[in-house]
Amino acid sequence: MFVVAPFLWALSTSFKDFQSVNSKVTYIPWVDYEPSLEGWKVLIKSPAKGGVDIVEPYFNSIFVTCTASVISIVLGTLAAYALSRFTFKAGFVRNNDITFFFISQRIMPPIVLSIPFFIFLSTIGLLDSLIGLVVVYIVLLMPIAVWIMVDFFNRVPKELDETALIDGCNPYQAFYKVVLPNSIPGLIVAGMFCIIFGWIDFFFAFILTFTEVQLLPVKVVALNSSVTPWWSLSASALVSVAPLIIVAFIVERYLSKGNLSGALK
Amino acid sequence: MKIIKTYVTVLISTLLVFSPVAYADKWSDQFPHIKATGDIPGECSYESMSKKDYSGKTLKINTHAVPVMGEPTALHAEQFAKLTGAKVDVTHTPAGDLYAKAMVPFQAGQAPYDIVFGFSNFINDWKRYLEPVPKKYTEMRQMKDVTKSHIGVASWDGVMYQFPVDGDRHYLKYRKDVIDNPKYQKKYKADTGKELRVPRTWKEYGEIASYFNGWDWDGDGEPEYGSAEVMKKDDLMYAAFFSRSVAYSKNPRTPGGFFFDLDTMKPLINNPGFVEALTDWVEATKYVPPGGINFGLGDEIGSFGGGQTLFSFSWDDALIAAMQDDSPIKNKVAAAPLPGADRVWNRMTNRWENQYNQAPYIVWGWAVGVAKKSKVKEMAFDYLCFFANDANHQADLAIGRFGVNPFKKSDFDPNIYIDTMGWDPEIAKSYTDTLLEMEEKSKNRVFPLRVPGVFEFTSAVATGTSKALAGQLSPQEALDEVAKEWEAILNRVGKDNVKAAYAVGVAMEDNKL
Amino acid sequence: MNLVAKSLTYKPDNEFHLKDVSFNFKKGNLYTILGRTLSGKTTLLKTIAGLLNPDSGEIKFEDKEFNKIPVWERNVAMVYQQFINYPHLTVYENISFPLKQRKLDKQKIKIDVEEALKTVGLMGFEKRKIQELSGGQQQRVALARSLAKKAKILLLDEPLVNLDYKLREQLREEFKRIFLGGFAEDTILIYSTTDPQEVMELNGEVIVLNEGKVLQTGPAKEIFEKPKNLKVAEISNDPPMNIINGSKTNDKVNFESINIDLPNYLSKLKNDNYSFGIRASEVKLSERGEEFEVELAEISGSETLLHLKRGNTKIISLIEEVMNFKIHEKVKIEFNSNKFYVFGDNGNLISSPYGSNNG
Amino acid sequence: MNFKHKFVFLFPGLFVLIGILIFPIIFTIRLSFSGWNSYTPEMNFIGITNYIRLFTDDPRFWESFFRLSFLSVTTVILQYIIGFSLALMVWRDIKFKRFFRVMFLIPMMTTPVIMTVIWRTFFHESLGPVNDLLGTFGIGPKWLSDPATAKITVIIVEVWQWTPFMFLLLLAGLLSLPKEPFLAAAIDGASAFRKFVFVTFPLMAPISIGAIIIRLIEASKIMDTVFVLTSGGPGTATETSSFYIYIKGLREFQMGYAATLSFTYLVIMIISLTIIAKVLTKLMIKE
Repeated sequence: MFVVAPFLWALSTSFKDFQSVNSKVTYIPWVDYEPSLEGWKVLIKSPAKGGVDIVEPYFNSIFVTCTASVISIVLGTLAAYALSRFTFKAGFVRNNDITFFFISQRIMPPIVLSIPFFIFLSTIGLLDSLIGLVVVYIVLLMPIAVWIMVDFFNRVPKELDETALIDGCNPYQAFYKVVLPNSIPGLIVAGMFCIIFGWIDFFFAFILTFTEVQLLPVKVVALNSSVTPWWSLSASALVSVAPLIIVAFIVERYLSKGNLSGALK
Repeated sequence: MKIIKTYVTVLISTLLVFSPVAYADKWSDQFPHIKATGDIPGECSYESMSKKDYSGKTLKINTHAVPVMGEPTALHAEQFAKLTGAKVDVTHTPAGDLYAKAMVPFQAGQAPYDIVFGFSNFINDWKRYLEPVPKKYTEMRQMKDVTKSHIGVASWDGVMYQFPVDGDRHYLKYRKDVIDNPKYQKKYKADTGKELRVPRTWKEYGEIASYFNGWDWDGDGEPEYGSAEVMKKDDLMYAAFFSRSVAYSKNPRTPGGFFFDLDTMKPLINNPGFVEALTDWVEATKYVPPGGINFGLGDEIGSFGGGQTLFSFSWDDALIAAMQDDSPIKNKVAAAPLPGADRVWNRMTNRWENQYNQAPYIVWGWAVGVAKKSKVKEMAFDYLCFFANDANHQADLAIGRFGVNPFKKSDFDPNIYIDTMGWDPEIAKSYTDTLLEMEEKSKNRVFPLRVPGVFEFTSAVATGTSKALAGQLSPQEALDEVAKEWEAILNRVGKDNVKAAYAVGVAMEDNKL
Repeated sequence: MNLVAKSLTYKPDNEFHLKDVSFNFKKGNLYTILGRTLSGKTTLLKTIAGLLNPDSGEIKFEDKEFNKIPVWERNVAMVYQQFINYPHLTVYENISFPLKQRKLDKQKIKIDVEEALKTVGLMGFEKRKIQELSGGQQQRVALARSLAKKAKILLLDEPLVNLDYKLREQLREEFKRIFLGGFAEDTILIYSTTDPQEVMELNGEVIVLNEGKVLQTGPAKEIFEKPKNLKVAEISNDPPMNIINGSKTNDKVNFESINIDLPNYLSKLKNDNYSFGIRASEVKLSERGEEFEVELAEISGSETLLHLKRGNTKIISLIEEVMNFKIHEKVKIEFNSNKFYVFGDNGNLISSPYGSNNG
Repeated sequence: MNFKHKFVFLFPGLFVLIGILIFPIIFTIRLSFSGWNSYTPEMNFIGITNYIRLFTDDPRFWESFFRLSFLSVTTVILQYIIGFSLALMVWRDIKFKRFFRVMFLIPMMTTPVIMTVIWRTFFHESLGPVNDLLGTFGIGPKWLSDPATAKITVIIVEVWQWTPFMFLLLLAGLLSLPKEPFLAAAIDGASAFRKFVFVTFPLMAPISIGAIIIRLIEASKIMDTVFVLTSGGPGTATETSSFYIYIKGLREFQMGYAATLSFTYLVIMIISLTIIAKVLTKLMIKE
């Protein structure tokens, strides 16, 4: 109940109007209040008619999230593989320190990175562009990918890669012919985390875009004006979570198969 | 000669607006938004704009979220694009982020937006990045109609940086069906020995609100409460506090500063006048709805507009919300000036003066400017001018959710609200009278603080008062802390910087500008 | 055509995993590496495979510097104690993987895979996924993969240790059949194990490894009959050889107030204190024997391992039937005095039932 | 294994990350020595003035830091406990297992800012359903307007939002556990409780530590929740470091000082997380 209660509330609210929200507490449409579709209609109307038009931002969000996730996963997986399998030494720096360096990128409060990122992106001319956001999101997402994949690779016996090497694969072949196919569950979990964290980011999307590119959360949050239209806000919250529920089902499928990380041994 | 001409045009246009016969012309056919009035001739009318050709050019605008300001911005952008061939991109941003959204690129030397919406108290921080409104616009007829207060709010030391498109002020809103109800008047008299009337002082406000707190006085089966106020610790909270403070601290006999003593730049925020106001406010936590101490502006509007409280005071929105067509309390609410006080602090003599005092707080509101680095300044100003042209403005006024409120002298005509919005004449008159009184007549006005580092000052106020409301500190302690923080900010920012800027505001308050 | 190592040393983090290991392996032979867990067996095999680079020393194969050739070009094969296969591939794909890697032609691959499958007895399992197989079958697949490859060096790292007893027996028989049946004329077969019995049965050249050092090399028989020192004696017997601290007096071996008649072959031994070694199987229950106290009795398969104690001396006796004992029960045992090994103070073998070490 | 190829694996990711971040980080450090603010937006050098201010004259930051520590540790512990219980629950074969698994994941997928707006209406003390329903029992907690309960509300929302993260990691961990120890325990006739304490929990320790650390990092950035629910109020009852930095940075535009705060915060966090990781490892892995 605790999990779904807010969603039910949001669903109910999305069919309300000003009076149904503000005069007293109401729950069930028709019984407690007259349902209105206004909240949902707003989502596809143009702003000039009082709508928010989330269609384009929706696709922008999908593009940015997926691109950044894919790049982060590719780079992060490679790095994680290296950190899991090989020994690095440079001065006092060891594998764990490098791993921590990756993860520590998430410690920095985003607020303060906003101005530097802004200047950085404007210098390279990527402000207010999808590519610019992808670049920034890579920083947000790669640490997650590295962290999950290091953990995952640590649980894949290294004898597996060794066998591949002995069987005549060079390290790259061993990686993509043997290690990768056996890491799909890990990749899926890492991918899901990347997608989620990319999808729900508000702050960077907010600071680094202007007119050309708008992402979904920014667009939805922009609904939260002084007179908040709770109904459309609720509707958009529901709409924005929808694609991720599909992701959740994919992940669950892999979980159910039970081969998430126990693929080996 | 010019004045007469202006007057005549205003008169004619006013007549045209309110003539019962719907005025149809080619523009209102094309743009149903203005079907009530049709195009009204002027410098930036539909007709004039249609003669401009901005095709191939792009105008980028950052505005507030839909619908408040955001929707009219987008609507007029669409119209403007149609008329001039320009491409107009509009971005919507929540109120709390408007400042940062423009300020980050400004400080990085960029101007991603040609037009930025914000609040009038951003002016000091923004003005160096904004293009002053060219003479051509400041001297046009449309501008002459703007009230003195709003010209003042949009300008800095006589130079206009923000194009007036909206008017804002704090005033009192009350439930007319209760205050004017003879049954309640009798009951109140019997219970308290006092008259039930529109409160003239904050003490009276508190007494009445407490009396009507926590029981069902409108018969809807739900309890109602005394007052809805912005008490949530965010950027708007301090404005509510200042609205409550002006009565005790803005003494017309002590010119030279309300927030600071302009001569010494000593913060006045912890003088007995402010402390008295904060004491009242802490008392107010007892007659707000449950959770009222965490109400933001949206909650306040929802609460009063939804019929949950007897009183409210802040911007127009709550009243407009209550007067919407689908509102059950339409025509049951009315407006009045902010309450005053029976005594006022004199900071020169360090004494209370036992004399009735009332002061309007011309609180900041929506403001909009054109970026200095914009490459399409002329188009930008034309757009703003078009936004606020008579036809658009009057149509906008009638749509509550737009959040466009009166700021032109011609707006203070009760008939606008009676005819186009179906208000009860008495209520419409209370509304326009209240506004007119504040905007044009009062000589004891307080203007928002507009000095460098204004957000640090107001944020300190919010933090301090919020601690008092939460009971963490006593009002005196809280304000002493704020005063101390203000001193620290003054030192960081530089007393002289602040003083120079504050002098501009003080000059307006002292009716010198 | 030899695999020659000189002074291989591997010491990550300054901890010796291999210390000064040298050998000379000839093709067509079977070498077993005997050592306890963590004695460096796996490290040695991985060094040969090229998975580890020795810190010093060199290793040559067919007169080529093996050190400089990366793993994937060395043409070795390895079977791990864990059943390492490619879980995402079928049995057939697994076995053909190294062959495809070598870009052999399809027909040839098919023949080789089938041959290997036949050798390990997994015909008909081609399409199965690895997870669907039992542990023993998985290890057969791994073995088949190494065989099919026809590598010049085949490394088997305790291939049977993770199987249960019965399967181990069964697979060991098959190994013997495969390896000793003239399979590998061109191959150097290196087999590591902790199990002395396996060493015996495979009957190859043995290298006894302890803490990264080679203790003894030689044919299996020699290791058992003449263990160079106490450590080898311990490692090369399961259960480990009983070591008794005692003394030799004129015609007796004395310990714990027990006196046993001196066997003939020890007659030349000086009177002194020695460590006497005797295999658990040479300690028998006997009414005529000496009294010991039972500390623990383990039943393993059809045998009983009896842990006994008398004074400071602990003895393990291997009884070839299942018997029940109570703890602290007194039993009588007899030592087969003709099977005493004698070790000196320094732990080196002085005399064995199969002839003395120095003569 | 050690090949020169290892760099080919590591470097693309490492260099991309460093490449993107090097400028912002250096810029931030430099900024922390400047007086960049709304009226002097320039990179002047004012030495360690900002640091002096932080360490001698800013109790609010330190208060917010301790408040943050309290909030993040509490929420993470709760998330861990709840996440673990839920994971255990759907680890076994129960009805609608798959449905529950997906459902428990959903909260994480909502944008915190948006969801918190909805939570705010949810906890609205006169117009929200919570107090309306609780009202039937005659209670009406001051969810957002009392310093103590406001903290609880923030914790509730944070727990709701992020427990799925723990849940997923722990469930994935559980599903990958080897079966043998459980069989052994079953043969020994261990009770469910003993099985958990002596088998499940120790096996899950490494993944638990990872999950807790990463959640602590994320929880420390707790901001949207506070921002929307209470704006740090009532008073400063729910003001956390990152929200305070946000106020100083993007509200008051004291960018120089905000950079000082962030940099200090970063250093403190790195040190304390390292210590926490060490302590947790000691506590949970006894080998």
